Amino acid sequence: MDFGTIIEILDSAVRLGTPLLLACLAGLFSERAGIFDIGLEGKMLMAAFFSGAVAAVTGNAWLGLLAGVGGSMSLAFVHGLASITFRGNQLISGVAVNFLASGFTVLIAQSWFHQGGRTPQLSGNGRFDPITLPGAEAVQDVPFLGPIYSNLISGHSILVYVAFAMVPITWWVLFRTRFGLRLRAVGENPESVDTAGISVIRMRYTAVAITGVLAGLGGVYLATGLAAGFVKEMTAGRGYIALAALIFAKWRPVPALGATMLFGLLEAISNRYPNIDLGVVTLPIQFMQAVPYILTVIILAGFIGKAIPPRAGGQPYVKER
Amino acid sequence: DPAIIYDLGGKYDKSFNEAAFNGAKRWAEETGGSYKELEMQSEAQREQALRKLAESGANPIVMTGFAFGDTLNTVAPDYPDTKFAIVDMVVDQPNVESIVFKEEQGSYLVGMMAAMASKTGTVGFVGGMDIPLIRKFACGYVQGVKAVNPDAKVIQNMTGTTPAAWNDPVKGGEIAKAQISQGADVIYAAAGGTGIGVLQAAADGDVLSIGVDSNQNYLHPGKVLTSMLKRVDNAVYDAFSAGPDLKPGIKVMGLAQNGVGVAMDDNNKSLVTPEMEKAVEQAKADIASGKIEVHDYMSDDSCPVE
Amino acid sequence: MEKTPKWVDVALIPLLNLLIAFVISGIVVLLIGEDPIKAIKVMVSGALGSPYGWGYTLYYATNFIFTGLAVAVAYHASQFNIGGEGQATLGGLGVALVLLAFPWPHWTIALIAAMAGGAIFGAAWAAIPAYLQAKRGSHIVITTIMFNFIGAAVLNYMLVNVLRPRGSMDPATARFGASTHLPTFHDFPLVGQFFSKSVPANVSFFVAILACYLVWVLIWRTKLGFEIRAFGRSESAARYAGISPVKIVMAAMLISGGLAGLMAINNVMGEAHRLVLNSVEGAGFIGIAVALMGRNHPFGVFLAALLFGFLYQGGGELALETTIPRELITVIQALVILFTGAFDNMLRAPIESFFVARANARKEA
Amino acid sequence: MELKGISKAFGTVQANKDISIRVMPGTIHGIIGENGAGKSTLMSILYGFYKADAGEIWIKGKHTHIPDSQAAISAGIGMVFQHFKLVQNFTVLENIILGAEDGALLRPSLSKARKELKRLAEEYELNVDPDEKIEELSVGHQQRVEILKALYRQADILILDEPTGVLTPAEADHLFRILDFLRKEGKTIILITHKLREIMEITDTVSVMRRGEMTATVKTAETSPEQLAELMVGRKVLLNVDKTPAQPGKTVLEVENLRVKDEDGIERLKGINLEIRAGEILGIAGVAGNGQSELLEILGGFAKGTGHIRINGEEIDLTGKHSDGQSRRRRGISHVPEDRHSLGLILDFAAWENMVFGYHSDPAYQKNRFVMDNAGIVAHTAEAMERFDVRPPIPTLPAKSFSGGNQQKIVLAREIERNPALLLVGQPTRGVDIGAIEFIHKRIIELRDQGAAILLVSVELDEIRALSDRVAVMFDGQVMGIGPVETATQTGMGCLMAGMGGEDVRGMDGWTIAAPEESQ
Ligand SMILES: Nc1ncnc2c1ncn2[C@@H]1O[C@H](COP(=O)(O)OP(=O)(O)OP(=O)(O)O)[C@@H](O)[C@H]1O
Ligand SMILES: Nc1ncnc2c1ncn2[C@@H]1O[C@H](COP(=O)(O)OP(=O)(O)OP(=O)(O)O)[C@@H](O)[C@H]1O
Ligand SMILES: [Mg+2]
Ligand SMILES: [Mg+2]
Repeated sequence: MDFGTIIEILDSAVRLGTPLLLACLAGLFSERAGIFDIGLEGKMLMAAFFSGAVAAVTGNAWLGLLAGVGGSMSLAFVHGLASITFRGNQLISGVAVNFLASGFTVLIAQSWFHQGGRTPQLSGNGRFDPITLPGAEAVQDVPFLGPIYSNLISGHSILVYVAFAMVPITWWVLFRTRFGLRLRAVGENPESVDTAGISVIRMRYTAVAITGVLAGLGGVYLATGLAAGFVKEMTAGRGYIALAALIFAKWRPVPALGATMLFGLLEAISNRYPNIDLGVVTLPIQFMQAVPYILTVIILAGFIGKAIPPRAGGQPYVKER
Repeated sequence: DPAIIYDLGGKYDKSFNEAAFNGAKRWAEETGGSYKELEMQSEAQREQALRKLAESGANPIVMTGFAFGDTLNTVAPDYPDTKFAIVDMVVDQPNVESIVFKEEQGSYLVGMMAAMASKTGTVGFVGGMDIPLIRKFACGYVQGVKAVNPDAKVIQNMTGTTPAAWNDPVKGGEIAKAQISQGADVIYAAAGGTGIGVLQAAADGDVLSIGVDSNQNYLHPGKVLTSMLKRVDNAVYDAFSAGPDLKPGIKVMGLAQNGVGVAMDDNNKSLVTPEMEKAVEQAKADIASGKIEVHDYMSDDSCPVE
Repeated sequence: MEKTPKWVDVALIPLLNLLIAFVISGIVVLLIGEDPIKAIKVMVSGALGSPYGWGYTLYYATNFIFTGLAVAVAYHASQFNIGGEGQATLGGLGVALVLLAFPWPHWTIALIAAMAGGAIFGAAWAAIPAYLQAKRGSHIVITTIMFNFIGAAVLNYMLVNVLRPRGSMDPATARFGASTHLPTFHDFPLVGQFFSKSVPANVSFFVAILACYLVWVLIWRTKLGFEIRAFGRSESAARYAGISPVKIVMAAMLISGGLAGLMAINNVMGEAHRLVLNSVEGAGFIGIAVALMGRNHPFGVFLAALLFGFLYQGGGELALETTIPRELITVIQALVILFTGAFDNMLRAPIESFFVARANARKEA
Repeated sequence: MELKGISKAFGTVQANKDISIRVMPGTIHGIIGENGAGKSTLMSILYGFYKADAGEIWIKGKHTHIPDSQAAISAGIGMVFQHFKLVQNFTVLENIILGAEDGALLRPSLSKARKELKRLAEEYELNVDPDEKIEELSVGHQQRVEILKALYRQADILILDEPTGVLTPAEADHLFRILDFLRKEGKTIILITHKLREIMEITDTVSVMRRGEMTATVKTAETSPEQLAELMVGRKVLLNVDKTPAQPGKTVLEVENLRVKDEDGIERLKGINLEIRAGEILGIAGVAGNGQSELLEILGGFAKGTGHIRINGEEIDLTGKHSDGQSRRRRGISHVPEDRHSLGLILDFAAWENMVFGYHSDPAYQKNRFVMDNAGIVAHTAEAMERFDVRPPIPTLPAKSFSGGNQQKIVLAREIERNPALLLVGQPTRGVDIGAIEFIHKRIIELRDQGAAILLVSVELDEIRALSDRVAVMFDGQVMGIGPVETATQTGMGCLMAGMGGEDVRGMDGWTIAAPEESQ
């Protein structure tokens, strides 16, 4: 495997890992605030649809982005209503959100576009195209660092840079700001926040809204960055993988980057090497397709240890029984 | 009235269910007749749908997809006066017409074109899932490629093992990019909704792609080399036209019967060189005459080339 | 707080919630330009209006009972088993291998053997995540998600390369011998005449009901169930009482996986008579909704499974009979889950405070 | 500060009924009452945590509306809850500033708080390491953090809800010094406690609550513990335990060179040697966190370690397959754990389920090989609840619906009933009201008189003295000294608890004192 190949695989890993990263950070805000979210899949799907639809109609990816984030946030609001205001079961609500997105997207897509639950193909300004960072071409030929900069770092859609920027931003917000302190506190012990005179409900809704925005960006990237339009069920389980990555990362932003990029990398590797010939036997294609999941289990069992979720996670805040 | 049942992918799968739908629509438009249609929800509904239609008096009843074979085998004898037609599977019953396509022949042709269009000598294939039908496509394709350029390399990928494999354009695109970075400059996608991502990534990456089932050349004019046509629409149209007089037995839809083919239109005119056109015509004739025999994966569950 | 009458608690509120879900679904139907009244009629008559409809409704319900129970049992031990899909997939493999291995003389014997095969394979597929959770603390949610994907790959490989009859286009096993076919409702004495030949509901339904009963006994009547519940509520207290965490996590997850695997006697052995790709069709995930809505109680699971069976069959009829896209059913399911599950307190809180106020007023008087 | 006509109902439970109370500035006002009398509820209303159904709050002569804790804080009210409201994995500093940050960024708030904390620490002798995580602090220190939180917010009115329940006597004394100090500064303090001694010692006035109502408010100087107890419980209460001298029999428990390491590999028990004989109570005194919990855990079977434990001469498995709670119980060891909420009870379980918790494998509770005899257990529980005066005596009620004292009675009933050879008891009366304490103490003595060996761990020296026949003092995972209770002096025990030998100790007749150098 030469250097160029490694760069290409890493490049692919970045693309594949980005939607996971956005969804994972989305989940991080919600779960750090004590609201479990297995509805990331649905939020991404909803955002993918609305961004695809609006970008197709207007020809403007940015309007698509707004619509996508809006779609995702509306589901986030439903989840918030269920788990904060009505103190319902957060898992049930998450399951419902996934079902809702799965059915709703195709239903509206069909009724708007009559293309069997797809949106029209996007082209031109309807998509977030890769952007070339300054100097990328110039340094192309510099050994080692040149390809890294121009092939790996440059040449992604704006949303990739946003996603990567969100990692330090999330870290900073969480651990360096008043908002982050309160957010973490509300996920650990909402009573401490309440008795400190802060509204638990407002904190949690804010967190859930941020989740909506970030998961929305993940969906938008799928439909308008990586693909060129919406296809039914196009999230293909990425929301669940993002959830796995979140637990993997023990609800911390920098490890979340590592976990999601690891998933991206494993998938990129299995794409790149559909069969591996071991001389005696050729590993079947199904094995290579399962490799990312098998390795995840092995890494988890071997190195990660116990992940302790935020203490108040999953429980509605009830003062008076 | 005739009736059609689509497989689980649904009638707008941008693939062969959609082709079947187009055939039915064409029939209705041309004859002014009406037909019934059903979409599956689950495996258990196959029998339900078949019996429902049969009992409603529909005749003939066409179904798309090999997955109906088993059910049809048990249902058909109960309705001896109803004619059934099944696409992609042989069902040996006196009132069933089995329509099988020689996908390997069509794939062979697009394989030839791919090899001729390729400058790198490396071409790609993206299948939805590792199942016999897709292997059949792949095998024909590889044979076509090798017929033109025995040294050519064919990179083969499958998208997944869950139903999502057919609806994951993002993964399709990423696989296409991986193939491009390994030198592939023509990529053939037989992966349903996933294929849309493959075609897109190929267009973005400035390489050629090949569509499947219906004519997908229009998706990226000037970027899609051709599409391997599987004329399920014709099969459905024919069955509907035959009405209750549908002839039971096996109906092979190969090149000779115009059952498979390559799509040539304004969108890919600039891409298809006269030599390509000539070679394809020649191969068509040779296949029809039996001079070239394209190996069918299903005949022995194996492929002579890789 | 126990002042709300029981019937309000278990009947009135869920029904009102269901009503809201259906009203909103009706609005959705209206919005996409279809007739909601007709839609309801088709659904109800298609799923419940005839023995034929019931034959399908109960068939789907059977699947959901098994996967719902699987989720519920694990939940009592505070393990969130998202792996029902993979466990049921492997259960199908187990059932198929057992049925193909031997020319079974009679369905009763075949059923027992197939149950063993399905349960063992399902349990085996839960065993690794369970072991890793118990011994290494690897989060069960991640590992069971991963095992769903791995299970799909295993099945894909087995069907295409190992079990598929030579030359068959269909990635499926051969048909099981006729002697292994389970009697369907059509074959039953007395009532059989009402059910058409094609109804898939079969004796597995009664196995499922038995499973509900046995799970109830297990959870609320046995020592193991006591320990499972204790561990699920308080791990530290369970340790104080000498309950081994490893034992409980393993036991609960193996039972859970076994129940999910048992589903295969319905869809694989009872209906398809062979194993096809994706035979589970999402029933593992629906099991999560069923368990949560059924409050993890076997009787609740039974009712929720019936409701989902109804939605499935009614929705299927809707897709067959009208031009409404089949995805509407997914939306209706979502709304039902949302209102009867997550939004439960929306009505419950005001209704309960009404009854509390009444009780207080009485006390004053 | 004044409350007028406060009422509050939780569902059908009337927690507070038309309560009025007036507290003068610069005084300490005590509130006492049985478990569930509504003390915490009343204070939570004052702090804006709960909303009252009716009533008014007046602060400094002004009618003040307190809809939430923010309003309470602005009104100068600070509260230390019975169950601390701290974020376990935050540092002390982060907990202090939570909700009282200056500006959107943490850094300036943190450095300001650090300075302020230092000042407060000096001023009030409230030392805590600002960068320590809460979960690593002892409860005593956690409580200091809660007090600091209130002081940091410049509270003039400080409410403390059962602050001493979890403190050692030394810690409690320190706390009272601080409260005295605050009172002198003119702050108003409301102190909820079950301990009459504390009321008598420090308060200026005291109110008694009973079943949601305020039954009396009196000047402390004009009342007596006996009178308060009677006001509280509604009958005469025996404040001293009646106890006949022990008649020790044969040795039941022998512990030899017992060592336990915690998860981090730190040795928490460093070679314990003890024995207890039938019919005697050995009290283990010591500052919390010196290995008493670990001693109970390993004897109770849910910690692993090395050394020897023998019951009636038979060796007990310490590491293998049979080192769990159920095997211990089969060997006749019963265990009332220190923490009834997280160990002794499953709060969601019904009383009857808790009544057999840990003994659920006992053949007596099985109907046949497969199922448990639930009906039998319920009947048995109803009867046990009657005997142990658990109120209300409804076996199907979940444990969380019982008040603290009644929860403790359920645990005690379960463990005592079996006539164990050895009873392990940890903090049996923590957070429990006087009436219940009296009852629990009586039962423990009764069990002793029936010939059981009892190991009692308590941070309450009073309790140790009242119940024990012999006392062992633990410090840093070792037994510093062991001897008869009669000759134990307060100062001597204090020295041992601090890990010192010295003159004071030598005066204690019949005591075996560990060599001082071992204490390092
Ligand atoms: N959040 C709540 N929801 C419902 N009921 C409650 C709640 N908090 C307290 N109660 C009930 O209100 C009554 C008064 O409880 P409260 O905690 O005020 O008593 P307390 O005097 O502080 O008791 P303790 O001495 O045990 O602390 C009890 O019956 C209790 O069960
Ligand atoms: N709130 C309190 N209640 C009871 N005892 C206290 C309290 N605060 C301090 N003490 C006791 O007074 C002594 C000095 O306490 P201080 O916290 O100032 O010392 P330190 O060196 O910081 O030790 P530590 O951190 O262990 O308390 C300690 O032995 C401690 O046990
Ligand atoms: Mg209290
Ligand atoms: Mg200190």
